[in-house]
Amino acid sequence: QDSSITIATVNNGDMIRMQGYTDEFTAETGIGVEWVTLEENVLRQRVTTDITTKGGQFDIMTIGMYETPIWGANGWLVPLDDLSAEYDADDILPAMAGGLSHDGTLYAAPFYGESSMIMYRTDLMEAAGLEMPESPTWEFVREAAIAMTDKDNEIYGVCLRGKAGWGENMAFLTAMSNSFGGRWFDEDWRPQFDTDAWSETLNFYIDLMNEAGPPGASNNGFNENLSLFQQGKCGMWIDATVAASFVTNPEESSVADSVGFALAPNTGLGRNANWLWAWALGIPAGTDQEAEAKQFIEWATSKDYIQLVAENEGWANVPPGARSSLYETPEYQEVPFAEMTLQSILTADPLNPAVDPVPYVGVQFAAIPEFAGIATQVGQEFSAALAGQTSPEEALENAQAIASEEMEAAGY
Amino acid sequence: MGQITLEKVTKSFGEVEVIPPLDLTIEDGEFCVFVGPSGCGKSTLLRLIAGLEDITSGAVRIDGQDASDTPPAKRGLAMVFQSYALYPHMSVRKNIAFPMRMAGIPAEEQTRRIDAAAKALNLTDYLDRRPGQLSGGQRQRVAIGRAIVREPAAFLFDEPLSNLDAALRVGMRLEISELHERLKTTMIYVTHDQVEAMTMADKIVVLRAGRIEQVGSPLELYRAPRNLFVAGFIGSPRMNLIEGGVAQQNGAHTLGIRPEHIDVVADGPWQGTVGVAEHLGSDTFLHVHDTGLAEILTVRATGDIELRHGDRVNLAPREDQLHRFGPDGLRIA
Amino acid sequence: MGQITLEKVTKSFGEVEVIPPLDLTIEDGEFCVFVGPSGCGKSTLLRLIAGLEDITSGAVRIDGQDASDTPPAKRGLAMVFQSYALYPHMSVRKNIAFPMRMAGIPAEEQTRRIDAAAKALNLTDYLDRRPGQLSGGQRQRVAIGRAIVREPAAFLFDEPLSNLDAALRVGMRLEISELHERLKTTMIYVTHDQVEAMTMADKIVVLRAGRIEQVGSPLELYRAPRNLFVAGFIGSPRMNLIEGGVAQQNGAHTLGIRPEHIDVVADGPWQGTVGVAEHLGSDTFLHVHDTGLAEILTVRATGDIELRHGDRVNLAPREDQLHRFGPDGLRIA
Amino acid sequence: MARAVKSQRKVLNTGLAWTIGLVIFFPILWTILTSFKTEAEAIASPPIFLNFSWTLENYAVVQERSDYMRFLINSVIIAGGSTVLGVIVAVPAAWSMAFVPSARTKDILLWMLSTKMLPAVGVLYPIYLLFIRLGILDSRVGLVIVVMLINLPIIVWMLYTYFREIPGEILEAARMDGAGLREEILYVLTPMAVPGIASTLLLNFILAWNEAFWTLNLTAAKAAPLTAFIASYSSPEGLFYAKLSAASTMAIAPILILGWFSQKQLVRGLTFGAVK
Amino acid sequence: MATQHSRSAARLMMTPAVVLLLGWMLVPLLMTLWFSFRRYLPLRGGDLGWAGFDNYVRFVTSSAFWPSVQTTLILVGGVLAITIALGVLLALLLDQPMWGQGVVRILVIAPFFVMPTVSALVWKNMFMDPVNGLLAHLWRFFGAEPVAWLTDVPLASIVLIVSWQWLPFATLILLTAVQSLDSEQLEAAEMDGARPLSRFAHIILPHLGRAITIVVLIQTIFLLSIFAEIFVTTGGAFGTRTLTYLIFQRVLESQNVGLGSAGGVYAIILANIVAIFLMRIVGKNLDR
Ligand SMILES: Nc1ncnc2c1ncn2[C@@H]1O[C@H](COP(=O)(O)OP(=O)(O)OP(=O)(O)O)[C@@H](O)[C@H]1O
Ligand SMILES: Nc1ncnc2c1ncn2[C@@H]1O[C@H](COP(=O)(O)OP(=O)(O)OP(=O)(O)O)[C@@H](O)[C@H]1O
Ligand SMILES: [Mg+2]
Ligand SMILES: [Mg+2]
Repeated sequence: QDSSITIATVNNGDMIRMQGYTDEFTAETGIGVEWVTLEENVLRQRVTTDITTKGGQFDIMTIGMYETPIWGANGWLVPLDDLSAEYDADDILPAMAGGLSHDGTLYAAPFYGESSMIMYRTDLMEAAGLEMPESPTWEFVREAAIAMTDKDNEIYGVCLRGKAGWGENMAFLTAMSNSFGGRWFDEDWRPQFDTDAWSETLNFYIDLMNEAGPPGASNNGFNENLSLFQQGKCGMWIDATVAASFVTNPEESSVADSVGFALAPNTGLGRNANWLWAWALGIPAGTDQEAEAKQFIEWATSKDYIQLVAENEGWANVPPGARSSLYETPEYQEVPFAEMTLQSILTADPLNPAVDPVPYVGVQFAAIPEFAGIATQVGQEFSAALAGQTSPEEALENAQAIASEEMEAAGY
Repeated sequence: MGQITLEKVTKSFGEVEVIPPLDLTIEDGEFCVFVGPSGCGKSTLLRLIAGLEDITSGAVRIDGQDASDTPPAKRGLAMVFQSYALYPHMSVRKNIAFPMRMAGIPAEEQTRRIDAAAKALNLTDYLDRRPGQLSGGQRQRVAIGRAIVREPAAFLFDEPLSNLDAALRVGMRLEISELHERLKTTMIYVTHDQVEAMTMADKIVVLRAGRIEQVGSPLELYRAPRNLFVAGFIGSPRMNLIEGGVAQQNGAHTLGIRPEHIDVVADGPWQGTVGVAEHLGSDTFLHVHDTGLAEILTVRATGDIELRHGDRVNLAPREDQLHRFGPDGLRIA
Repeated sequence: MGQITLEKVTKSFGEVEVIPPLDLTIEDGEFCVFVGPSGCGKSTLLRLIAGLEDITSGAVRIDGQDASDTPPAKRGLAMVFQSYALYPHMSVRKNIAFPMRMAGIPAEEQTRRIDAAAKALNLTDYLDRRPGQLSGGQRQRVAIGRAIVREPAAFLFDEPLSNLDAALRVGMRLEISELHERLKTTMIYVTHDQVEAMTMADKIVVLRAGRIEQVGSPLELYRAPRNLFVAGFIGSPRMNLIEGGVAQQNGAHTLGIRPEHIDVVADGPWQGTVGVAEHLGSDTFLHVHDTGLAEILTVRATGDIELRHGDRVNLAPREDQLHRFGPDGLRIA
Repeated sequence: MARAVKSQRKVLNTGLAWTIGLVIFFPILWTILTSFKTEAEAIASPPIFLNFSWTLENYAVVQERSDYMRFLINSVIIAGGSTVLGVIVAVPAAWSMAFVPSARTKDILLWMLSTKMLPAVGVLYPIYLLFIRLGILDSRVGLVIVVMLINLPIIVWMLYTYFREIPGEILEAARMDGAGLREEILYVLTPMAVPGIASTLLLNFILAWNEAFWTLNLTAAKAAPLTAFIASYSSPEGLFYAKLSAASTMAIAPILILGWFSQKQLVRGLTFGAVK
Repeated sequence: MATQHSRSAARLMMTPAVVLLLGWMLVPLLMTLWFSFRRYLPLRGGDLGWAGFDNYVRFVTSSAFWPSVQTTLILVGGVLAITIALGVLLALLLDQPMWGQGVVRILVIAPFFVMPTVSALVWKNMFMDPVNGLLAHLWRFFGAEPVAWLTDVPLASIVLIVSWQWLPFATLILLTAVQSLDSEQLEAAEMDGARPLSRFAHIILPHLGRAITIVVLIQTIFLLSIFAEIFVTTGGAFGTRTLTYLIFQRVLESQNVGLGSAGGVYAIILANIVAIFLMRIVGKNLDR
């Protein structure tokens, strides 16, 4: 092989799967690939350190919707505006392309995209004598959750994220507050945790979890909830659409054949509590392997790659949420969660996430450099409130203080 | 009170019998010294008496009471260890107070006894020092002080002077002897030092491989060693042992004569060449070769004798000081 | 060749002057012993000669050459340490070979010298053992062997026997004396043991607080100590020192008489009560109280004398053995 | 030389010690056991101890996902290299402190130790920038140096306490025997300190092996050791206990085995002069 | 021992170690000091100019600062207390005659070899998980409500995990110290009438003083920089944010290097306060 590129990537299932197909890429192009696989948070720190210091460790970085616009604006990423015709960049779902662009230029190609939705146990729902509407309200969710809960048998009506982190509980809570009419900042960048909308959001969330959530929920993130749901311990779970393929996989899930899907809940204000996220591949500016890196990105996010995975592992396992054409593929339409995934993605709008106007881009985050730091600390406050260590009011007060302090320091 | 009796005491470590059945009585107030070559069981015997080791069979009696199963603390004995075993983190005062503290003796009484002991042992100025800041002799005294305040029935000493230098040893030896004079408490004292044994003991017990070879006063042992082992062991420099013709003429298998009982004379029965002559001023030790009696004959001459390496000498043994031993090594009476 | 001269040598550790200016010559082939109380600077002096410490001022000459700045390895001296300082990870053979290896002596020559030394020191059977597997005396010999093979200009010994037990010490003392007889190499020997000093030395240097109190042959020191310090230091048991009336009658401020020069007689000029009587068999040491002369008068009687604690004795000093000292502590000739 | 212990006492001791030992060891044992289970068995309720179908599949999966050998080799090189280099630098320093002590020796020793108190995260950016400048990011050389520097104070201290137990007379004897400084250290000091040096090597090998901050942050693909390997398992999608266990077992097995085989030396070295 | 020659040789031979460590200390320290006075925000393009003491003021006035100092001290103190208390007991136990002493020692020593990340992962997922964790199973087996360890008692849980890792170290050092106790001293105490508890309090514990100091010193150095255990388990939530972790959040999560550097300087100051305090004791104990 003539050359070799180094790719930093996150350790989730689709990415790991892609590593398995690297040999095909190498065989095709003669370009070797070195993988650096890291857990999401570690990955984010590693690549951020590297890109800000121009360390040049990686030729491709796996980044998300949060980083891409910021980095793109700083000129740290190679613009992906010259991708080949057969790659068909226009096929990328507009919501995804929008979130991964700055000033209309695409800076990272989505490998897969996700929104969030309700996954629920049809059998439990039936037993409770309820029927899940296509687009339920939070009130319904609460009612159903309480009805399904059977703590003696370790069945909890609803599993929600509680673990602190801007990509963990704050992703969920921000999306939820959107549906309650809340937002992170008003047009003057003033934090909004002192508003009624946030107060309602947090109180509703905590009450719901106390009544119908699993124990220790404040430490549950995506993984913990996934495994609870797979073990049949959750009635409903509102989380990333990618989870659908895991909970419906009979090899991993004990409830694979009784899972239903619905849009994330709302309060009738016109916004659903769903987010929008993509894991995308970007090229740091200054790499001396730019051409090779582009080649890889075109391969990994192409229609052909989807085809390749579909052939080998079945349609349910292809990376979802990135391309419109996937949802037009008849075979894929057979997949039970395909339709609901697409709908969820389509209802999220990064530019107008909340009921009221906002000065930032992003559904469950605000694409500004300070956000991750603030949101993680706020997330810790909310997580503590969920654990019962502080009251929701205190938590909101602290959150407001933290956010104001940081925003002021950052010069907004 | 402090009469200690061992009755058919044995001790085995696993398979190895270190002490074969052994009987011994130490009278109240006696100063009894255990001597013997290294590994003969001196320390073991002492520790059996102290209760620091369990006896395998037999009985240890203290003042007639069977103490075989009494724990060490209850036997009313005090021990002074070879390493002194002072508590390094406590001041001298605390060290001495420790046994009384453990016994719950009231504070004033403690102070009284400590002061008395310190005075007796010349330690008054050092009461607030740590053992690490004391010289060897002073540490020794602290260890004794710690033993005294308990007013024990008997003192057990395990080679207490062997860590001291020669000069200090002489001083401490006298101090312990005087202590015994004063307290009249039973003392059992382990040493491998000739001079200590001879000068301090009322009674010496010579041990070999756990067996008692001879028990007696120092002079009994010096004058009439029961066998060759004791003969060789007691007295310094060692007794000269002569085999062969001369011995037979004297009706013995082995003939013993101490260096101090051979005189350098103008004309004597034995002749030889001086090897090394050690002039101490007060005495002269001659190592005489080529006597035809033994490889080297050691002779002690009082005062300073002008003899050098290579000189020929005539020697005369004092006939009344000859020791005769049979082929079995036992003294011929 | 090995004449060693110290010229106005001083040594200070920081502020403390341990050796004030000191002059001393040790002749080639001489056996010179340094004695003195602990901390008087014996070891320091030896280490200055060895080059293990820098002298503060003055000069060390070896065979007339100024060696003050020569590193220890280059001075051509060999040292035997108190702890022997054998290399524990090397066999006896390697230990002995080490200095030759450092000097780059060819292998056959090394072997030859090792074998010779081993033979001389009775070590042939132990050449392949490690020091840890040897007894104290054997280790001592290895240390000497290591020193011999270098064929040094002089040997330096720092209390080489103090770690051995009494019996072994006597043997090793003889061996070192014989070695000196044989090699005729200069030897400087530090000890605090009376007997070693007296028996081994050609010349004794008595030190006190870094100063030389007297230099002379053992018997010179024994017979005519220059001052009270030397008088008290040389001889064992110590010389009795008497002040007051009796001393004045003899024309002295202090009168000295050695224990072995006082006789127990039926009727003598001095009387006293026996305190402790130490019966060694060969000798008896009497510690006599209440003589009105000194607190305790020590008396050595040859042989065994039947005297006990509390007995009254009459004593007679040998008039020709009295030592007279003036008020400044110096001997009155 | 205590009295013969009553065997009843010994039984009690044995029982107690084994119980405690097993409790302490249990998390590791459980991890190893879990690594041979299927995912379903791993989270079975109630938990299964031994009667499960032993499988090596998790190891296969982990190996397929990440090339274990590459990480292992990097770990060995970084831990080994930094330790050996550290000892080479530390021996002369420890010699000086132990045998030519000055008034400041203890201060220097404690100062060295205090350099370990610098919070690593606080200096990540400076060091990262420095590494970029020097071009040693993601290189074994760079990591060997950093890890060596991190452990150097500990190495110096350990060697120092070891050397202090060696009587100075022996080195003086060597000097009298004509050895120069080099020979003194090479032929006398070092061989005598072999047990000490061995345990120093061991302890620092372990510390270096487990060093997770710099080895993770200064490497990418080429020099990444096992700490980076395990970082990719901390939270995959779904809780794959069995695979996590397999990866954990693979990460700790080499050092665990090394540690067990050499625990005697290690224990001797772990005193830091605590025993005088 | 010391001649002029050997003293200069000593100085020379100290040099590499001292220079290396000095460099390792000074270069990052100076850079950190420099950054701490700058508005250094990597995501906003890097160094944005002089900040004066802003970063310092902001770091201490932030509501997270004092709690994090407190958490740090509790964590370090808690782990020290547990490892030393249990370490002493375990050392005494292991010193007793028993069957299979070697194997028990191996079992006890094992956690020391486990990487912090691995041990945190294992504890978190396989033991402390309130649903699938083994401890939850155990609690349920005894009919108790499982504890959500990392939520309900987060700091204690982390102390437990870290103590588990460091107990072997403390035990081993203390064990060698116990073994070095002169048995004659214990026998003397026995003759003096001291019962086992008194012997422990008056003889053994004082003898262990030096070893305990060294355990405290070395462990403190490592404990002050505990990171992986927190990162993996709680991510700093629920009051488990130590000073180190707070700095980590400032530098890597908020990407504010200036602020983080100021925090680093504070951490160095704190570490040095602890160190001076420790070294006072250690220095005294080392001289003994
Ligand atoms: N705890 C033990 N286990 C096994 N053997 C022992 C034990 N203690 C002593 N021995 C053995 O018992 C014998 C007597 O030992 P002891 O210590 O009593 O001798 P000793 O006369 O005091 O010697 P030394 O003069 O060297 O002190 C020796 O052979 C020794 O090896
Ligand atoms: N390195 C040193 N630093 C400071 N003082 C020292 C040093 N070495 C020795 N001394 C001091 O120098 C004096 C002489 O010591 P030296 O060791 O020469 O005595 P010594 O006559 O050999 O004593 P001993 O018979 O106890 O061996 C002592 O007071 C000692 O404390
Ligand atoms: Mg003994
Ligand atoms: Mg000396």
